[in-house]
Amino acid sequence: MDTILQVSSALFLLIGSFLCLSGGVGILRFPDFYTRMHAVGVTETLATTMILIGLILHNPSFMVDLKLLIILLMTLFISPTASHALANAAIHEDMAKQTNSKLNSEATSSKS
Amino acid sequence: MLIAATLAILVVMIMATIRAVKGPTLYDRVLAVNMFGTKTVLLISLLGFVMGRPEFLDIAIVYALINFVSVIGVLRYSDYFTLKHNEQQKK
Amino acid sequence: MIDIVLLAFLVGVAVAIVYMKDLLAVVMLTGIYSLLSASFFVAMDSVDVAFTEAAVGAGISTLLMLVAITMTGRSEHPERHKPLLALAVVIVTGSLLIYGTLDMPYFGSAEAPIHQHVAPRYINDSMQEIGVPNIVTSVLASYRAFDTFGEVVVIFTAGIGVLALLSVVRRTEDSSKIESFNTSMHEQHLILRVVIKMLIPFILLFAFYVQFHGDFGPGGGFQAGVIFASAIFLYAMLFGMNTTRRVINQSVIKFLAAFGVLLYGSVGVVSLLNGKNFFDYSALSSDPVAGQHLGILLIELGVGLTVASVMVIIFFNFVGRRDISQMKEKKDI
Amino acid sequence: MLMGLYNYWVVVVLMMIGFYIVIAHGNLIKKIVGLTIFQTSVFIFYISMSKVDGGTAPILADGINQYSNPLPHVLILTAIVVGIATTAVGLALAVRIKEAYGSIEEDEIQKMDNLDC
Repeated sequence: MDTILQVSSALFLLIGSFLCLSGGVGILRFPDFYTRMHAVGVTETLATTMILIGLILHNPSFMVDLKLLIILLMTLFISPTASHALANAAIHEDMAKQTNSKLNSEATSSKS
Repeated sequence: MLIAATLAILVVMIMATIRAVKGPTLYDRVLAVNMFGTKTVLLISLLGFVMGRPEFLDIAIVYALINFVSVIGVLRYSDYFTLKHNEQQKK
Repeated sequence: MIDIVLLAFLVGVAVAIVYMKDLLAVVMLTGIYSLLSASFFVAMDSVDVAFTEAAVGAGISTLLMLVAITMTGRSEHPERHKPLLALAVVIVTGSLLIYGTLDMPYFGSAEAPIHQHVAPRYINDSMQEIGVPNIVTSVLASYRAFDTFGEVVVIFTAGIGVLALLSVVRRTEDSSKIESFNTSMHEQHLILRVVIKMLIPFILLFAFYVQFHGDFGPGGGFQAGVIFASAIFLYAMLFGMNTTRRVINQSVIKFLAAFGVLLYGSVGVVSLLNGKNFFDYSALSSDPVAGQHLGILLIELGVGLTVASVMVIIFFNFVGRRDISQMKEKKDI
Repeated sequence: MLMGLYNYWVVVVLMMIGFYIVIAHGNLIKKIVGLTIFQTSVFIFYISMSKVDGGTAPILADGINQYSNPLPHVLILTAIVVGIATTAVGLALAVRIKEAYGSIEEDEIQKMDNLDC
């Protein structure tokens, strides 16, 4: 039983680390903001969940497991909300820019 | 395995910092800082296990909460810049 | 091992801060810097310090700097003169300091003078004398209570300073305009509203947990006050200042800031009147250890009240100032 | 053993970076950021001194007999909160200077002062 727990914990940690690293490569290499946001989304929910589950399986004490569960719950609430707010703000700014450039080009074309 | 995961998270933190330094837009930076914050939560939980006293996970909970506060704050108060910027462009 | 990597990382971030011209990016990097230093504190076993840095550095200092930047302008002017003289001064001072470190005891050695004098007494005797497992709390609130009293007074004074510098006389027509501006800006964030409404009670509850669990784990009045204040900030950011002013009465907050300091000081005076030394809590009860417990509880409560209300005062004044200047600018345009 | 002093050297380097920002940059907000870096380097110095090899966090528990030194932790814990309060006063001053002079660049402020004389 103990060895099964240890092995599964190690497995979860491994998957989590791999996902983390892939997200890290994503945030560096992807070309624009929205694709980068996608990469970060993967690390923030799935990788965090995997690593925290790995830690929960690793530890026998009840209090520690409870706190880890709270952290897991908080992250699952918070990081999608933060990503949503961020994407919302970015899209608003992009749209404002686009309308502005349209207005500008119309203004210049009417002048000419 | 714990140490390997810690190292992986450190590497990801370095990557996020590079993105925060490079930018180019404000939102890229906020994204990088947000990612850095979640990775810090994981790093602190892992460090507790590596050092053998995992009772101190309260710090990680605080991080998860405070990180959210700062992201919302950046978005709330940077609205000002975008507003001003647009108005200047309209002029 | 991890601390070596973290320290090198810190230096890298600090160098990047020197070269950044965009102040908003500088603030973001300062946030990263403080997250990193908090991880370093965890690696150095100082969980209480990491807790404080987590609550203060990542949240409140970033927010305050952001609000300040929105009022003072975003970009830094390029330096016009060559900073060679500054560089020379810095290098000379730095090499002298490094020369000074050569005499220091090595990192982590148990024979260093710092571990020889009072520290063994705190570690060995605090359980019998104070009866609190967290040595940091017992040193903070009992052995060195006078010192902490000074720090709380400094925080209170800083709150008064910000109040004197930034407080504005508000007119009702102004505030109703700001109100309409704020609500129009944030009506669309439905998801944020729902999630934050769910989170705020949890944050407040967690602040109370930190306040009263400080005897057994990392935590205490300083950290709890800051966490409590950040819940209020979150509310203020989402629902606008006017709604928040209606929820949280300004004069009550000012009263609480003073009351916390007063509570702290009066515990010392009571022990003085009972014939013991200033802040010797064994005078508070017939059983010395029970007296210590009562004293620490009261003092942490005073600290928490003062810190939370001073942080709220600081934040409200900054944001209130910003809203007014923003309104003026809109009028000009 | 060279690595024994590594922490202190990093502290000195960080301190000097903060110092450099304070004396070489003209922008007041940047100066405050420099002061924050300087301050954090002092925190790191104290916390590095408190560490004992093989010790753990100074919260008493059964079966542990080596703790790190709690005294520097207490000093720094309060210093962090005091630090943010004083930083807030500094930022408030910067905001007032901006309102009075229209700029927070040191040389521009000095120019305006000279014009007044």
